[in-house]
Amino acid sequence: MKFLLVCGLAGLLGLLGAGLIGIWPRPEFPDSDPVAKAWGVANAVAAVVLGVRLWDTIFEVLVYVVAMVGVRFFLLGMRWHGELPPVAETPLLRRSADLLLGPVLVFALYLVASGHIGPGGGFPAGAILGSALLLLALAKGVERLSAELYEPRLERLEYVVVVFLLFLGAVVLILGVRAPAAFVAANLLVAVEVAIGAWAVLHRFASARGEV
Amino acid sequence: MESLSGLSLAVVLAALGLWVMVSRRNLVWKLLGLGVASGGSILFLVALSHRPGVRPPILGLGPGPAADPLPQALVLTAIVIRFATLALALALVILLTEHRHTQDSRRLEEEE
Amino acid sequence: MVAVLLCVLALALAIFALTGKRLLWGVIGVGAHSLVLAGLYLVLAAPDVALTEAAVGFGLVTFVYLLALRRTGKIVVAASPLYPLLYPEGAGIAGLEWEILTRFARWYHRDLELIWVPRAEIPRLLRSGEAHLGAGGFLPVPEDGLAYTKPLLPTRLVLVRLGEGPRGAVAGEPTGKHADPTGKLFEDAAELAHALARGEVGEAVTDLLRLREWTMQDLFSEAETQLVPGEYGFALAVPPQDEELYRSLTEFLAELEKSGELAELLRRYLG
Amino acid sequence: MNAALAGILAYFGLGFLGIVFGKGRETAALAILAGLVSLGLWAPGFPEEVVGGPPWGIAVAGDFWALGIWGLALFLHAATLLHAWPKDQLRHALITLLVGTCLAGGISRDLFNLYVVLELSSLLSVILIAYEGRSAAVWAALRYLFLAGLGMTFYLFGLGLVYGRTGLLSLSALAQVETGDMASRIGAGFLLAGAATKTGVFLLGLWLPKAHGQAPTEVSLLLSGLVVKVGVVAIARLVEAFPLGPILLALGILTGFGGILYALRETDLKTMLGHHTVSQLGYMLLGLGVGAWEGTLMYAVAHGLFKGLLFLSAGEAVEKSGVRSIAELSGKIPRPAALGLALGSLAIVGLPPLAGFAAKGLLSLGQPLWVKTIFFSLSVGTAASFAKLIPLFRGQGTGRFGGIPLLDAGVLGLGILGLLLFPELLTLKAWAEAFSAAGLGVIAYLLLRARLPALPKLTLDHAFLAAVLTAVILGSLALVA
Repeated sequence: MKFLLVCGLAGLLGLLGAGLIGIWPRPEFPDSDPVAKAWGVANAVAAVVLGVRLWDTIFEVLVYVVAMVGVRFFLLGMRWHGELPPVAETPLLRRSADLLLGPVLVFALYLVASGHIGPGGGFPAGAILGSALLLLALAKGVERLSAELYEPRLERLEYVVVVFLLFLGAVVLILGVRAPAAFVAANLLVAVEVAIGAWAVLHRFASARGEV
Repeated sequence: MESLSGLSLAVVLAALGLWVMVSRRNLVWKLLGLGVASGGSILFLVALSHRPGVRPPILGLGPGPAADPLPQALVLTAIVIRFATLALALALVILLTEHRHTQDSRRLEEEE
Repeated sequence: MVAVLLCVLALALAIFALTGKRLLWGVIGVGAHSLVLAGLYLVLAAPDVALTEAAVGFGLVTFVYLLALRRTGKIVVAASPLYPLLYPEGAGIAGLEWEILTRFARWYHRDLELIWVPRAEIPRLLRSGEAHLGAGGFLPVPEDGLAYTKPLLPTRLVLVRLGEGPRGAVAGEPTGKHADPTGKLFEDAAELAHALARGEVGEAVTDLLRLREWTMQDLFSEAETQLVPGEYGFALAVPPQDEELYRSLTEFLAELEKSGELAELLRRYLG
Repeated sequence: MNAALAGILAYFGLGFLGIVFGKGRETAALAILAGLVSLGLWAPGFPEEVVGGPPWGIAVAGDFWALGIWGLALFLHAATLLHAWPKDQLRHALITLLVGTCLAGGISRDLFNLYVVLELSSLLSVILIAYEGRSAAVWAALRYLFLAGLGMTFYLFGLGLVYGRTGLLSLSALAQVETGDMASRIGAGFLLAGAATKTGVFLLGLWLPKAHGQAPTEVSLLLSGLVVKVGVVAIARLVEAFPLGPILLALGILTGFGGILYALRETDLKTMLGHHTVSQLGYMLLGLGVGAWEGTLMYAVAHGLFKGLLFLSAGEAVEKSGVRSIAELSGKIPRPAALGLALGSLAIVGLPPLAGFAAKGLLSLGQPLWVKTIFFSLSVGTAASFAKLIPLFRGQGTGRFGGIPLLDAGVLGLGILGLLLFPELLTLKAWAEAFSAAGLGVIAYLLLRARLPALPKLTLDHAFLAAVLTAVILGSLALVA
């Protein structure tokens, strides 16, 4: 078994290496600036992700949401039973989380708002926001925070956001609307979507254990 | 140079990840191996978008031609998909450990 | 140049993470590896990808792993009680082996669940996969096909003679071999003590710790005792198919012994 | 194009609205309606267009593959909805999303879009397979997820090689440029390996039998009937763009006979049907390998119908009686399910006038003798492995009909339609061949029953290893062929 595995991996390395040597000479890169200009944004990657290939991005968001639906569904009702290990509630941790939350929020909003002119966009913004929520949960205790952020309502909001995004996709792809406002809107929707999803999955994983 | 080293690292990472995926028996280790291997494929695409002397594909960010934005856009999608798959797989692993009390793939295979 | 350095660093981190033994270090190593990759993407003129990789590939992935690790399973220990190695105390459990097991579970990122079963049941539970560890004054029997750790505590077998009658022993333990063919086998030491007290058996084979327990409870104070030749030792039992658990356990015990913590525990529980 | 895109978006939107309002059933019915309207609007097909515009947009086309997938998807979704009507709402919503994904896969002609569609379909399938939470099903789903991850790594490397060399992602553009160099060939091999792993081709995707066998009834129907076909269409698109024909021929023979070998020994009814899906995949790959496009499409649609019927009936029988093994099931099957099993088995063996006969006839029409021989021996093997189901064809008592009659009608109707459209199938020779294959198969089963060799167990590690080795072999073959 080991021998076959070594053979297989050596073959893989050899084949991919041969392929690597074979990719030269490579074709010229098409000029990305006209495309970015045609969509009215400065960041060509954003123009591709949220404009030219929005069709792919819709599927990407669907993959994300569907995975989160699955995580929620499978971990539902799986609570930690038995003695909970005590969590040391240190004032330092709580204070620092409170202090950190503001700047993180501002940074995430900045990424959303500037995603079409610079690096950023909805996905990293949402992920950062979700992680920040978990940080807050670490400091406050998961159960307390999830009582404040009532989950079924959040979950429903997440799906409604997806429906909005699908609608936006129809407007951009079928009606052919090209405007920077569409990019900001898409980034915002994606960020909300990813943040809720990240918070939900982290929270599920955490409360399946009982306490972070 | 940068591009070539990235491409070769990507291939090596794929082999390393697959090695771990096949030879380790614990499911979480297998997931880690898969993560490294698919990270290799992502690095492969990013390295393809690079060429000596390019600038990031953002208007007004330095001189020279822009890097190829298409692979970068594809990779954004691939990264998110990788995370989604991982989260679902870990949820299933947790569910399975709850039922069967083991994460050893061979024992999961045996007890049926 | 920076790119080459980052590549080497990323490769080294990946190798470090994936060849280690502890899952926690693997997860942290892979996280660091993704962070280095994010730096590499920045060098490769892909700031968007770098940001996403750092936020999703490094941040969320590591978080999810760390949270899942705490939940990915528990070790089920099948044991029979023996003071002072492993015994119920109030609603909880205490003892030398319990200390070792809880430390091991923390080290191995698992929760611990203990089920009390008769001694003779333990090998079956281990083989069927219903339990992962056998403990509680477990004397190894090399022929039963389980894997054992190094003995935690050496002991000897003793023959306790109270009067006339057949010789009794515990089924599945090495003491069983010293019961003569007409002897009786019992499920665990408590039953054996009962039978001896009621006179169902005239003599019993047991080990020094159980004899001590009986003496402390003032049972059989008039009995004659006689050491049986041969060296024995209490150990932890692991099913033969679970190589990974066995490796981790022996490695953990070696660490415990090297740091002197094991000696400290032995002193605390056995004086 | 816009009608198709709107139809797909409506499918997804209705699926999520079903989750939000807890009315998955009703929105699924609406989605089928929307799909039908959309199909009616673009029905004869539309030429290739680029969503999002050049240079980097996503190519979609309403060709005959898309037409076949859409028709099959809507029909099977209707049957599923009918059958699973009393099941809970979230399941219906997830099934709606899965069908929507398959619709999108049907029209896609872009390498990366196919990747995303395949990922979405496998995530949804995983959730649906593990839906009931039995540990055997969860383990089957997890195996699928692992192997799908492996396959997608291959796919991305292949995509990188092809894109790095040519700078193209659109399959029809790739078909027009020269792809004979080393990087494109190896890349095409890895693309094929990735798609084949996802689809469940033998030795690459060994997850398939267990996953299809353990899934809930209506989910196995959709997985075997529809999701596998999307993989086949993806492979077909790859074959159109790259010179992969001979490789597919070899892969098809391996898959066809490998699936039959495992099916012969299998004792669990649903898992055996899963092995059979693998062997039927072999037919389709062979068809793609020899370039019989219409025959392959016909076979894909027909297989979707009769395998859907088989899984529905088998699932009904297993649910009703609570046992899974073929030997224990005899005499415990309600009449509608037994009739469905019988009809489906006769169709899969290829007896006229059912859908299987027309599809098999169309596949081997005008092919050289050696291809016909392979098809004939595959038919014999299929008959041999289905011979052990004969005791199950006698039903006991009444049971639920669910979606079974709809699929019964589909299998019969497509068969008759095929015979009417292709009168060349109405020859005595073709009919004699079909019956002799079935007869030979039953005889072979009776002779071989006692002396079947033991086969290696398909554990996860073996599956990984087999997938890596086969991918390397595929890559090398693509390089030298």
